[in-house]
Amino acid sequence: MAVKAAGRAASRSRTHDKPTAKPELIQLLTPEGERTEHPDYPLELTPDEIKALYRDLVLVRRIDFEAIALQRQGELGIWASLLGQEAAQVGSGRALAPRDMAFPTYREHGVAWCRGLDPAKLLELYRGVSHGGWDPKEHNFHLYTIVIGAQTLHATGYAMGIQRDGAVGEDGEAAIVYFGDGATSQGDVNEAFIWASVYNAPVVFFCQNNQWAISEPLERQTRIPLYQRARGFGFPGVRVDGNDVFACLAVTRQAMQAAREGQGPTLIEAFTYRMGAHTTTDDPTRYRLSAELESWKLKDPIERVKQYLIRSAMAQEDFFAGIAAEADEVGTRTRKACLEMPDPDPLSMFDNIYAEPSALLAEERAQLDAYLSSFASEEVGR
Amino acid sequence: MAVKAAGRAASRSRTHDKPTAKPELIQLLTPEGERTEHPDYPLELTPDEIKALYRDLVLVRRIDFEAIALQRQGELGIWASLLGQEAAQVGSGRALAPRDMAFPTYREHGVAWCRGLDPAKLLELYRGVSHGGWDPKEHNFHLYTIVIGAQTLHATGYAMGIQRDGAVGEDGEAAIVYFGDGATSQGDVNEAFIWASVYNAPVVFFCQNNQWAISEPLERQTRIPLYQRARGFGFPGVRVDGNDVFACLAVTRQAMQAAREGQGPTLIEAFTYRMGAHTTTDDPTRYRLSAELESWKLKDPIERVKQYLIRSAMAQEDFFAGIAAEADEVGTRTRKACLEMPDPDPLSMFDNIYAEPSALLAEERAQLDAYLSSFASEEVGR
Amino acid sequence: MTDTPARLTLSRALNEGLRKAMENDPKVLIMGEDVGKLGGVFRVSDGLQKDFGEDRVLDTPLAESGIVGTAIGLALRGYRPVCEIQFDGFVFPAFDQIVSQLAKMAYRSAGKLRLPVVVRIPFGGGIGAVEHHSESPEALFAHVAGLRVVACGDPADAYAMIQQAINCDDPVIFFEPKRRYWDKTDVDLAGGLAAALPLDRARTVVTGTDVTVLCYGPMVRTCVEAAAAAASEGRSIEVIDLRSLAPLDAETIFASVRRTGRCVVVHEAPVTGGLGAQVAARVSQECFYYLESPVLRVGGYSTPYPPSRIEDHYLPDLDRVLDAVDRAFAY
Amino acid sequence: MTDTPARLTLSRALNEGLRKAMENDPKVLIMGEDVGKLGGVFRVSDGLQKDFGEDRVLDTPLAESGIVGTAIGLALRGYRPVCEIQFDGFVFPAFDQIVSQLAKMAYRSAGKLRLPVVVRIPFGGGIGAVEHHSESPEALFAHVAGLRVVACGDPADAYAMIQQAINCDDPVIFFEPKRRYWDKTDVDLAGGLAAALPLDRARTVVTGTDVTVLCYGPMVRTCVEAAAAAASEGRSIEVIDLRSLAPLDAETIFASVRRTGRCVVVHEAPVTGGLGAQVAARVSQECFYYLESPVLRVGGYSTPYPPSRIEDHYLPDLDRVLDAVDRAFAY
Ligand SMILES: Cc1ncc(C[n+]2csc(CCOP(=O)(O)OP(=O)(O)O)c2C)c(N)n1
Ligand SMILES: Cc1ncc(C[n+]2csc(CCOP(=O)(O)OP(=O)(O)O)c2C)c(N)n1
Ligand SMILES: [Mg+2]
Ligand SMILES: [Mg+2]
Repeated sequence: MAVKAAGRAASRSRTHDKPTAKPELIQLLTPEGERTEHPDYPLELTPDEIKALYRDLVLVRRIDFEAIALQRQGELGIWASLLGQEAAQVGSGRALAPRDMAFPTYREHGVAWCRGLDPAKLLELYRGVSHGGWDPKEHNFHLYTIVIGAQTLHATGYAMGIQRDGAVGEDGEAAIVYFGDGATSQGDVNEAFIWASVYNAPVVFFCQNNQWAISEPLERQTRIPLYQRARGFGFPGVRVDGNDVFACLAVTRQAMQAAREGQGPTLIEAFTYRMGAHTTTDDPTRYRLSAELESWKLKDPIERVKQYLIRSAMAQEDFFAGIAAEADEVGTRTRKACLEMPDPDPLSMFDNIYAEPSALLAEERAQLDAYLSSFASEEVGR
Repeated sequence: MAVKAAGRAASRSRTHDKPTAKPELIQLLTPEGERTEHPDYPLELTPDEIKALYRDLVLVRRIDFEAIALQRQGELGIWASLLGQEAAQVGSGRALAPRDMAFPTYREHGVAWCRGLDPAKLLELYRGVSHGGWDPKEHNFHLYTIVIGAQTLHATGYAMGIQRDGAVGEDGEAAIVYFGDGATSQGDVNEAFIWASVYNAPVVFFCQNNQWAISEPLERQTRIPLYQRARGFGFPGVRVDGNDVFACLAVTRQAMQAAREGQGPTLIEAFTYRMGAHTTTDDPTRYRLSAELESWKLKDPIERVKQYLIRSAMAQEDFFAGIAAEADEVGTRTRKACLEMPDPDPLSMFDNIYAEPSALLAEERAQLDAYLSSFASEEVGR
Repeated sequence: MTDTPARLTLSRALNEGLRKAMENDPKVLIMGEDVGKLGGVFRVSDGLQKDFGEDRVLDTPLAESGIVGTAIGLALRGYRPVCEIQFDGFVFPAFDQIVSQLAKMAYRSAGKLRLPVVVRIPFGGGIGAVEHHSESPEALFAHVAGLRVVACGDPADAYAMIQQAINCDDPVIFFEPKRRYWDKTDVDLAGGLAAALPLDRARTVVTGTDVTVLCYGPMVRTCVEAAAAAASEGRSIEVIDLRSLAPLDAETIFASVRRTGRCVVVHEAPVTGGLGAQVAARVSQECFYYLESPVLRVGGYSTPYPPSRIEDHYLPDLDRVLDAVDRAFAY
Repeated sequence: MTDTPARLTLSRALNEGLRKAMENDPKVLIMGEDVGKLGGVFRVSDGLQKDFGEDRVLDTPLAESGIVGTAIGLALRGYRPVCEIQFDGFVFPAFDQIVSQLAKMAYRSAGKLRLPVVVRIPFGGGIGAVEHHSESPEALFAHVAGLRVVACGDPADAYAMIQQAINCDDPVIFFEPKRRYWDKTDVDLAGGLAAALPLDRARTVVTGTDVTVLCYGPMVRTCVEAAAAAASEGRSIEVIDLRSLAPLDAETIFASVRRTGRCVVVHEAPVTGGLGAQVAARVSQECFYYLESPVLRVGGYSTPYPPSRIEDHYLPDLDRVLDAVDRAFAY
């Protein structure tokens, strides 16, 4: 029984590109700050709109910078920096309509900013005074999700709710969910792809491929470019320059509109880089070379916008100085808010677990209360 | 900020074929019994080899038939029939080398037969006298796995073991794992695709798409043909006529050889049909039309081989009569073995949970022992 | 659709309860594997897709984490999903979504979010099934703060409890005694929920004076029969159906044990680390001065669920309950 | 590679134990997220990939079910994988593979298959972490037949126990007290395992006469300190490190309680449905006539793990242990 595997071997080697290869990387603004066009992604922005984007980028980096400092000074337990991912987050965040719903991981500080969340709110979780800190309904920005990938199913279910509410159409609603390159390996994320495609749910999967999952490079999660994962589930996948705020805006906007109009899900891979440590407790020197970091510095998401504004004479020094000053203000305000955050009342530990009161929790609460006051009285006693 | 979603909408609609569409369905023997050729899958079989395949097909159907009867008569608690999937199982099963390892679901009776397992062994689980019943190492046929999809990770891990044993190469080893169309929605199965592709593990994913997951049609699991799922993970996927034993043999053989030689995983979608109920407790009339069943009857996996044998004058009546007689023997033997199966000793409940003895289990075992004998003595007492 | 049969099976009672809930609130959805045309493998959702449509009764892809995870998302959008897990042994792929998301979202959001999701799980053995179809994992959920865990024991309770669970703003893990699906009792389909016992209260199903037997789900009938048998021997057993496994109705439990002075806890799940451990630990502490004998636990052995041909020796039955009662009196 | 430091941190002791096991048996593998170059977020596998190569120390894709599921497959092929779950709260995606596959394979195969897989889980709170990084899920595993569940309390035990767990032919869920990773004790790297206490035995760390305090993992140090404080007040506490949570070393536990007549169980996990429930239920039954007060349980409250700024009020500390001891004497 003879078998010829040769031809097969050939076809096999054809089956995939390297995950770090850059096919069809959609870009509208080069690292050097030159505006380019893409036939599928026309984008017209007024100077004010571009300046507004620049402002967003600078401010969220400044907030992130402040948070890192606060952690170093012991005011935060930990912080997950978005350094390097500002364009991906601001570009996608500004593509959302107020009625759309966003589901973040723990790193979407830039998206939070675009949704109008007070930066101080983000610090609560990292300071350890709350597990969430904001009302998701207020800004249609869900709570940070720490368990990798879990939120992709929540977003998909939410999108199925949009369908059931009949809110799909010309001015319909859509959900967007953020996750990382590492998250694409979780069963939940792939199940979300299945649900979203089978129900054609209005959800956009926004994957920030920052090349690393803590210490693991992209190759540990996939052997082909991540945006191609969508092919296996029958919906469009696209790779965008994640350090290009224009491209991220245009691509996300189109995917969101398609979702709102009932064309179903899209996977967007924002090709970017985690410029900092995974979190403030991580030490990247153990696993990656500074050369890589240097090469990405040349692709900085903010610098290219600044160059574009200057070249096109849309902005002068005073503008940049103004933004820098505002950034400092925001940083100071955020710091102040952080330092003023009171620790929670220990007894609040028992609140909000159930909608209806629980006898057991009331009993335990009373126990802790009595226990705490016993010390108080001791103090008094002395 | 204008957006043009039109062009996108177009590209979007191009993104997928219907899951039931039959693109690239590899076939080497038509339902009418005509031999066809496929450039990528040359297959030369001697008359004896073809007769042997026919014998396998008839015998496994007969064993399945007997098991259904045994269940009806209360000798088995339940049975999962392979009716209609004989070619997929015999074709793939005969493509395996003794050194390869197979990981089945609960329906792979035909594969079990090809691996040399005594059919009676399969009944133990369904009769409720054991959870497994055979030694997986004896025939390199793992135990049936009932939790949907779980075994795909086991097979992938096993294949990673093959790599670590240096057993990849010209005469290397590979693993094959069976699962259904419904299983493709489980996170575990997709994680197995990720592990297998990232480590380029020697494992073949053999999906029997029998069109149904109990009462759910394929459309509830995917909107594109299942074999295309592999694209999203960067390894080859192929759809084969699951009712064509020649094609299943050729395609599986090639995928296994590719895996053994270090070319990594392949997803095979065997396009077939579950002719019977999901299990003996299921009532398909509640959810599917008999018309569908009738149309598939015309594609019967056994009849086409018979026609081919007759046309090509490779076999005459006496041969078919002989096989039929042998089938009855096997059926009778299997029934006999089933009826003779003793119930397990109640105390065996405590065996084989841990490699080392456990004081707690010894205590509980003694309790049950004493409890049971207390009745015995009562009996005596009377 | 309201021909009101006097006697209903537990399966049908749940079906009627679901129907009522769906009629009362358009936000109520049913989702799971084979819950549509098939009506679920136990027919609990029989006919509901036909009457309420595919948008409200969803045959989902085959993945439990996906079912619960998307149900959470639907709840965040204002829906009240009722998820069916086909068999007890298949809830584990959804364990992460249940434990880390469903149970914790209200707390995480400091009460700004509520997830009124019900996860229905047919549980327990005694039906001659293959592996993974006879598990009793309730203790695993009762240990997780943020979840309500309940088990119904008869059709009348099932009809009211499933509606109460759906109306509850907290996530509820709803256990259904598989082998009792075809048991029948009278169910008052007309009467509303106002009269029904609250979801978090235990029910004394047999009043007695000598010993308190605590049970739930499939064991309720077993214990009631044991009480009848004991009565004929002049021993008075009080049988309490816990119904709510988390939180426990401590008040009802303690009051009974303080009266009887003896306590036996019965469930199918392995005694080791089972719900009975929590009940016994609390009763032993809270009723210390009243107990004339230690709290005894009757349940499955510390083994995986055995092959069905010997499951009758694994499962607590009338005799083993009475045996435990006898031992309680031997102290 | 054998400069033998007299004093090692618990993290380093585990690292040395893993190294020894890998040197002794080429079939031993380490797999998990960031276990390679990074050496794990707690550095437990520091340097092992460098010395044993990527084939034996695998940085896996980011999915816990995949990690345990493929470990099972590797074990079926004859390997002895040690899986690292990065944090306690992230073991749940792997729960199905652990409960329905890892725990049941030996039983399913009637002993023809054994899965010598170790699942390492850093557990517990007290490190000021965010949600899901301070969980104590041990009771969920102790309820599952087929698993061995152990917790190490100090470096010396950690060094021996991790090797014993790897040598054990049964699956072992190995809990490591996160906040004690940097505690140091002397560890005898030269001495083999022959002298070591068996994996399934408890250890009496402080002998006493008045009350038995049972604990494990991070609470061992807390209870030892409590015993010292109590001693200064003339109260003699016996502290037992359970070490093996399933199976329990009943013999050692009962012997102590029968001597002291009082028992307190301490763990970080919520008291409701926690391991203490199982311990208390058994002790209450087996030591009924010896107990002068009910078995008291000290542990987390029946809430999700709170924000870290108030975790000190949630976690049992020296005072709460002593408070419980006082209550035990108040009966
Ligand atoms: C289920 C689960 N497993 C492990 C972790 C620990 N963990 C936190 S972040 C992280 C890496 C995530 O990488 P990626 O998805 O690429 O997101 P990034 O941090 O790079 O933005 C891991 C393993 C977790 N939070 N959840
Ligand atoms: C995790 C899990 N969920 C649910 C089930 C119940 N169940 C048994 S078979 C089945 C359908 C499987 O369909 P498919 O994968 O197509 O295989 P087939 O039975 O058609 O061969 C379901 C839902 C299960 N066994 N495991
Ligand atoms: Mg990343
Ligand atoms: Mg199928």
